[in-house]
Amino acid sequence: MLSAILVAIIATMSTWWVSHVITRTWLYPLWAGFLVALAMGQPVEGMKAAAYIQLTYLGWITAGGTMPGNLMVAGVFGTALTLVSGADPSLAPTFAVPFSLLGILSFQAYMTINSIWIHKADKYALEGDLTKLRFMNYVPSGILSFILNGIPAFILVYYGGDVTTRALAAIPTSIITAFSVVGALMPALGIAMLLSYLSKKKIVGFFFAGYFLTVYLHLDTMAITIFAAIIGVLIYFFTTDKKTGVAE
Amino acid sequence: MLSAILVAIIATMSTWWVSHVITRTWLYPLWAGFLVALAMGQPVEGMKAAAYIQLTYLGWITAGGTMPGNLMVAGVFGTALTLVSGADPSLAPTFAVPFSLLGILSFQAYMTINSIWIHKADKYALEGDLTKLRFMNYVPSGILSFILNGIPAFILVYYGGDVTTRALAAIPTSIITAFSVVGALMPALGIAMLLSYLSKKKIVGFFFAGYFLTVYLHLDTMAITIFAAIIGVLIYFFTTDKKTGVAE
Amino acid sequence: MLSAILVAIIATMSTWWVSHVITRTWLYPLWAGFLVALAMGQPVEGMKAAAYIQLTYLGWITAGGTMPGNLMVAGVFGTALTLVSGADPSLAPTFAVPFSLLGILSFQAYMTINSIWIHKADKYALEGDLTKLRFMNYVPSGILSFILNGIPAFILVYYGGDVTTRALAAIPTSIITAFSVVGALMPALGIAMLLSYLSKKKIVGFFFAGYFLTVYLHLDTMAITIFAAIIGVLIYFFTTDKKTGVAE
Amino acid sequence: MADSQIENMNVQPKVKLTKRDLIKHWLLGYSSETCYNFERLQALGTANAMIPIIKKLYKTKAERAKAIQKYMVFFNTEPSYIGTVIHGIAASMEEQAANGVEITDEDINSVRTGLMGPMAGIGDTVSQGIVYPILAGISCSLALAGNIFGPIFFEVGYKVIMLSTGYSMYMLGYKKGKTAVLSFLKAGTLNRITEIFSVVGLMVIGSLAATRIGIVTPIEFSVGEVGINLQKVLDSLLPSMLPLAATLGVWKLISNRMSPTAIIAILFVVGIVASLLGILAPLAQ
Amino acid sequence: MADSQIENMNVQPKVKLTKRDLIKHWLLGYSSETCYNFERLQALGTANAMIPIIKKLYKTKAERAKAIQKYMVFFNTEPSYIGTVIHGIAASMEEQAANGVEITDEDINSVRTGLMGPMAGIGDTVSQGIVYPILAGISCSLALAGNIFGPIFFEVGYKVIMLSTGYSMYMLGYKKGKTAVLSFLKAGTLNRITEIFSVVGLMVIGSLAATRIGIVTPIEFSVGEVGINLQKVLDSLLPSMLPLAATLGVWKLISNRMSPTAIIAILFVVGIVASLLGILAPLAQ
Amino acid sequence: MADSQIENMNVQPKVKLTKRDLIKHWLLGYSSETCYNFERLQALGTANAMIPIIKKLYKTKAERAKAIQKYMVFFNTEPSYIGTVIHGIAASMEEQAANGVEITDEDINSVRTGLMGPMAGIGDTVSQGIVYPILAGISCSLALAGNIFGPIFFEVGYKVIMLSTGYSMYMLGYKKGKTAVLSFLKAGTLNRITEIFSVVGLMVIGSLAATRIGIVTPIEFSVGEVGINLQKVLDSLLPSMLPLAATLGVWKLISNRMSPTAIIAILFVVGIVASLLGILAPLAQ
Ligand SMILES: OC[C@H]1O[C@H](O)[C@@H](O)[C@@H](O)[C@@H]1O
Ligand SMILES: OC[C@H]1O[C@H](O)[C@@H](O)[C@@H](O)[C@@H]1O
Ligand SMILES: OC[C@H]1O[C@H](O)[C@@H](O)[C@@H](O)[C@@H]1O
Repeated sequence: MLSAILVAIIATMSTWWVSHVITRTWLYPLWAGFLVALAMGQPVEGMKAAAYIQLTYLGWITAGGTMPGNLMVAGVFGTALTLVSGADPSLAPTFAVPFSLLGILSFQAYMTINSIWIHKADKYALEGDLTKLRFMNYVPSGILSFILNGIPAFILVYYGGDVTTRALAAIPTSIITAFSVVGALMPALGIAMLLSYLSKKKIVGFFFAGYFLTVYLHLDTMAITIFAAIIGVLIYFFTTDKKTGVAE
Repeated sequence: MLSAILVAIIATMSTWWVSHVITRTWLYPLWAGFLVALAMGQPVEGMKAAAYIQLTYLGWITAGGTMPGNLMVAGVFGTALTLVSGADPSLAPTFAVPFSLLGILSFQAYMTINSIWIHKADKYALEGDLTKLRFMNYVPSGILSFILNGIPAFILVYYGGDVTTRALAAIPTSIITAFSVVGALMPALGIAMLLSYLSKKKIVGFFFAGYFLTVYLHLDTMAITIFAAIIGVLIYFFTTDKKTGVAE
Repeated sequence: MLSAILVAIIATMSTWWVSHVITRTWLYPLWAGFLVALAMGQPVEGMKAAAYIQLTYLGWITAGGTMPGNLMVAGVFGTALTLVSGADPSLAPTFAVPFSLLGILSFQAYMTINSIWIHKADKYALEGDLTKLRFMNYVPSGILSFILNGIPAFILVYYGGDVTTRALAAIPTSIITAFSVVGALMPALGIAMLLSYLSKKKIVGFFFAGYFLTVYLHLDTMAITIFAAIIGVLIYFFTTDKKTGVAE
Repeated sequence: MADSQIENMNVQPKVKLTKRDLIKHWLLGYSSETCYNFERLQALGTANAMIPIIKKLYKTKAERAKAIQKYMVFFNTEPSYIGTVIHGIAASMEEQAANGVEITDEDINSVRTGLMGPMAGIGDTVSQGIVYPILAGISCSLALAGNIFGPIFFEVGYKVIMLSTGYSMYMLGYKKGKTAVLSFLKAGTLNRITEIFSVVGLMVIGSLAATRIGIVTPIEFSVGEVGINLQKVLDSLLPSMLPLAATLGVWKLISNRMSPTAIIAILFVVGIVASLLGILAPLAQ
Repeated sequence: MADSQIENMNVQPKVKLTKRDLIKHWLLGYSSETCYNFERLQALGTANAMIPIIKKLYKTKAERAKAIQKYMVFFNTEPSYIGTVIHGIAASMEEQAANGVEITDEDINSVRTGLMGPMAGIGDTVSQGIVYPILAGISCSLALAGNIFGPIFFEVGYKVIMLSTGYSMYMLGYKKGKTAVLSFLKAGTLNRITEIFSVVGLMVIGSLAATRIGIVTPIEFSVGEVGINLQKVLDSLLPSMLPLAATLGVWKLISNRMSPTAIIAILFVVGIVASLLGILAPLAQ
Repeated sequence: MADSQIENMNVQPKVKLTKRDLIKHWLLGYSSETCYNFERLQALGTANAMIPIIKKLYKTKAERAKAIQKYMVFFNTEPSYIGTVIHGIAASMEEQAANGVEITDEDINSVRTGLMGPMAGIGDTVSQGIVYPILAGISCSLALAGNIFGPIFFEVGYKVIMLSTGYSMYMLGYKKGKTAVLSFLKAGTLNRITEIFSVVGLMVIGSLAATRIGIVTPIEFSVGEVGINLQKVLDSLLPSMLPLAATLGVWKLISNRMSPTAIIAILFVVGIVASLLGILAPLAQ
């Protein structure tokens, strides 16, 4: 019972980012799953399950509010189900992946419903009522996350994983694969949103430069970041120049 | 007889590019050889011979009117001789290569003699006689190609390949190799001609950039084309700027 | 005796660069060691020893007057000791490396003491006495090099290598390794000195460009030199432009 | 903006933000994504974080209402590592505006909107493309060996880097904003800075696009007895063509002002249908 | 060129080219290389293609003679994919000239000559460096498996790409020429455009040079008992040095106004002699 | 500098340097490092090389004293291959100054100091990063096979390249100095040229830094039973981080005007201590 409540809280907070000072790492299975492991009193087994899940998501990214799978749900639910069902930690990803994909839907719901509170907040802003505005930022979204994530987590842990395991097993592989494709496509949205903030005709070529340098030269992200920074600095100095002559 | 005539026509047209809407692909053994194969009634065997020849020339290029081997002659004559002599299609390149090299000479003759017609055409241009000018463009070069390519092809097919095979076999390997070197050098002319159209001191560095990016980073032509396009676009926008200030 | 004197001279000149027309190659074990081999009458054995030493220093560089090991001492003393001790040439590097590292100290002394003569030369310059100035350039440094390098070399060859071999063997490996780390760090000084001549804020990004292109794309020095030259030329022409408009 | 005004600001600040105010603002910024939503993303969270600043600088309800409202517009950036620089700048601009320097609401929001894109691109790349996989990779190998320091190292390492980076960037923004805000508003300067950061941002998200969109086509067909693997053909033509096509396609939809929710719906339909029809598959890692 | 003239052009076109004229011109451009020769390459073919345009725009023999003559000068570009853009521009410039806009023959030919180089470089690379090897590679594997679709796929694929690209580029040229021709002639603008395309052209032919000139030296000698492979030595110094040397050497000859025929003769002599002496060999593929 | 002066120089040279003078100067330049020292490096050697030039151009002791003194200041460049260009320029500037063109001592030394850095970077890279390892590599394989041509090939090859490059660069410098010195002194032009060469110099020494500073950390530790190799962790973060850190660290010290001797002492202490503590190790080749 206690552990079910604790897991429900973890599940709630891992999506309701009350403050990234605390919750930023709760996005990642390694930490959120470890917390679940502690809550369920099986730290080592749970940690390993969490690590197995984590490893399959090292390339995961969220940009522009979108994500290629709900990593928070994957970490928390995947670890919990592994422990509840007593399965070997190395099987954790098998449990986690369907959650991650279904979780896209719940995240979608969360992101859509939250728009309601912001309209309320608009009203308080107009009135200059800062306290109520603050309330709008924190409370309704928390309750929403509890409903969407906390309650299911409670049920999963409290009523045992049998049903869930069977339910998951019932999902045909073709659906899992289909959701994986959706997940694989999802970063395109986040990246395209950043693109649409950034791209002016003049410089959009750099997007393609980054893309094809990565594709053809197999450079990793760090390398591209370094070269991008060098190029940025050089452009800065070489175009400043225009007004002041060539020499510094 | 009929097939000999058809092959003679194919040979004529593959060099006399009456309209690239038709003849552009007749440069390439895969298609020209296939036409020969059809004309000689052995579509599958001939097609395979043509494909074997084609494969040895995937890097072939014609630029500035020069070529590293007469691919048209290689494809048509090589396929025809393979079929006539009844050899295995996989031997087709052995037949085709000497033709390709000797064909440099006949192409050379064609390109030189054609200069005569253009002087005639000058006269008609002066007179504003557009019909005769058009005649000059099409007819004499066709006849010339027929003499240089069509008649030999006819002979090859009609009188059998025995003599030819023996003649080819009589060419010493050292000569074949020597002609291959000539062929390997030939693109230098085409490329240098393009260079001489393009190179202003200011930008000739990009030629070397393309060269050494290919050499050192083993990028293929597509990759270089993409990077070149990106660089071109960036230069366009970053140098426009000069007059209008930094921001778009 | 004669060979000891000759080796002493070689040792002296390999650091006292009387004229690079002669001495530039005396920096390198292959040549300086070969001279030692000749002086000691064992050209082939000595040459092989010299070559083995040379091979371990193909990446050696001196910049800004600093070096990652005293290659001159390594080549001369290492070859001499190999011959004197009758060891197999392939063992030459084992002898040479400690000399190279200890030699950093003697080079350091040489570079520091030489500062004295330049102050004397200042005086002669003030008086316009060009002959004495010339004397200051050549003579005192030669004597100094003789003391620092020539005499030890004489002793090594004349009194036999036994003591030396034992002395070298007595140096603990940990010290050798420690000196190797010093040697490995040393080029940082020379390179940083060049950096401090060259770096203006505007262009220092190119240092990092060279660094990371080498690191990430594994380009060799020649490749970087070529690309640097291309970039230099392009910048030259594209920034000239500013005053004169776009076209040449 | 006359010189007298500049002096004004330098000589006689009426209200000054304290270090405490700034730290509060910075920390509250970590709640930018609490009421996270597709309509305006971090708008409400960012407004919430401004509360201490606004309370300090403005005393009447009306002033406060006016001040807070400008933060209720669409805003989104990487909020934890790099994007904090924008909040720092905003704080300093508010401070100066409250002290009589002629800075309009539009000025403030154009700085914020100009920088949110580049900082998102760079911040996402640094935090999620570099720091996260390296730390998580190391930590997982510890964890799998049964070592409890695995997750702890991850938690501590990640937070230390995040908070020290986030703090430095916030303070950098505040300082630069304070000294440079006038030149910042000079025609062109802001654009110029935004542009440089955008160049960096674009290159790095280009790299992200190439590595993080994992779709391939599993189509294989045979013509006669020759099997053709379409993905190989595409790769021989232009490697990683599909992720690029997906990105450009979605970008097009965004440019046509389609909402994220609608696009997500499309991605769902396209992804599921294409997968079931055997046209797309996830890239095996 | 006064503003009145521009209005002139916009308000009162005397003769207008129809779509039909343009398509004729575009298609006839595919005969640019029919009477192919080293003296002026595609001059006659290009002139021939202009016939429908000239007939439409000019009615007297004298006018026609004057118009056609300017196309009889040296001209060479990639004629099937990309170079068609130049013909499109020429058509639109002729049309405007015929309608009274002050465009001289020199104007037209400087546009044509300026663009023929970059379009050759880019066009050859696209058509022969990319499209051809990919299509031919796929088709050959079909053909070798006995599948008759091999050559057919090649024929159809190649032509579809060629004609659609060629058509789009022609029409692009015509449209841009129509709207932009005035700014085109403005000092600098044409040079600028040519320059950018030349940059692209130069890079891609640099790549072609590196991959398509297949010579190496087979020289091996031994000093004492050590065998030295000269090509390896050269490669350790500067990889692919010989193709570059050949290109630069020939370029030098061209710059000295040597004729292609003479250069070909030289290449023959050099190639044969160097091969027989064992100095050069073809690169094994 | 009035036009009359330029004519002056062109019309009526009082003293002219002969080829012999130039060759002497060039050759003596190879003794730039004879009295090599950390205080002013090649100052004395460079001054010594100027003697024939100065004797020819100036006749009184006072003039000579004045002329030679300006070469006694800190000077350092790559002296054998590329740096000779600076001496060539100096000779031509001296010649013109002696003939009445208004060139000050400061002009001459600012050219010399501006170019010494780039020429050092480029020269070191060419001579020691390219020519030396290639020649030595080939020669060693000969030598190890017992072939006496090994060292001879090295000696002759190296000197031929060195002298021909050094000579050409010297004469290039003299010629360009003669014709271009006026424009050289024009505001900006020298800076511009220096800048371009500095760009090249910086890139190549960047490459040298990456390949020639061979330190790694041998630290390995285990957390629980998992062994962690610190160098691998660093490489996964940023490859070759330590050589870069060392370079930037030393650069910082130099910027703080610490003397080379002191820095060498520090490198000794750091290197030895770090090695004994097991923090740093030499990179295995
Ligand atoms: O190089 C441009 C052009 O030159 C000649 O006209 C031919 O070789 C063409 O195939 C080529 O496209
Ligand atoms: O892309 C910028 C930003 O967008 C959203 O706010 C989230 O996905 C963040 O994680 C991300 O940093
Ligand atoms: O770095 C420039 C220059 O510095 C010193 O003079 C020596 O180390 C030379 O070998 C080097 O070329």
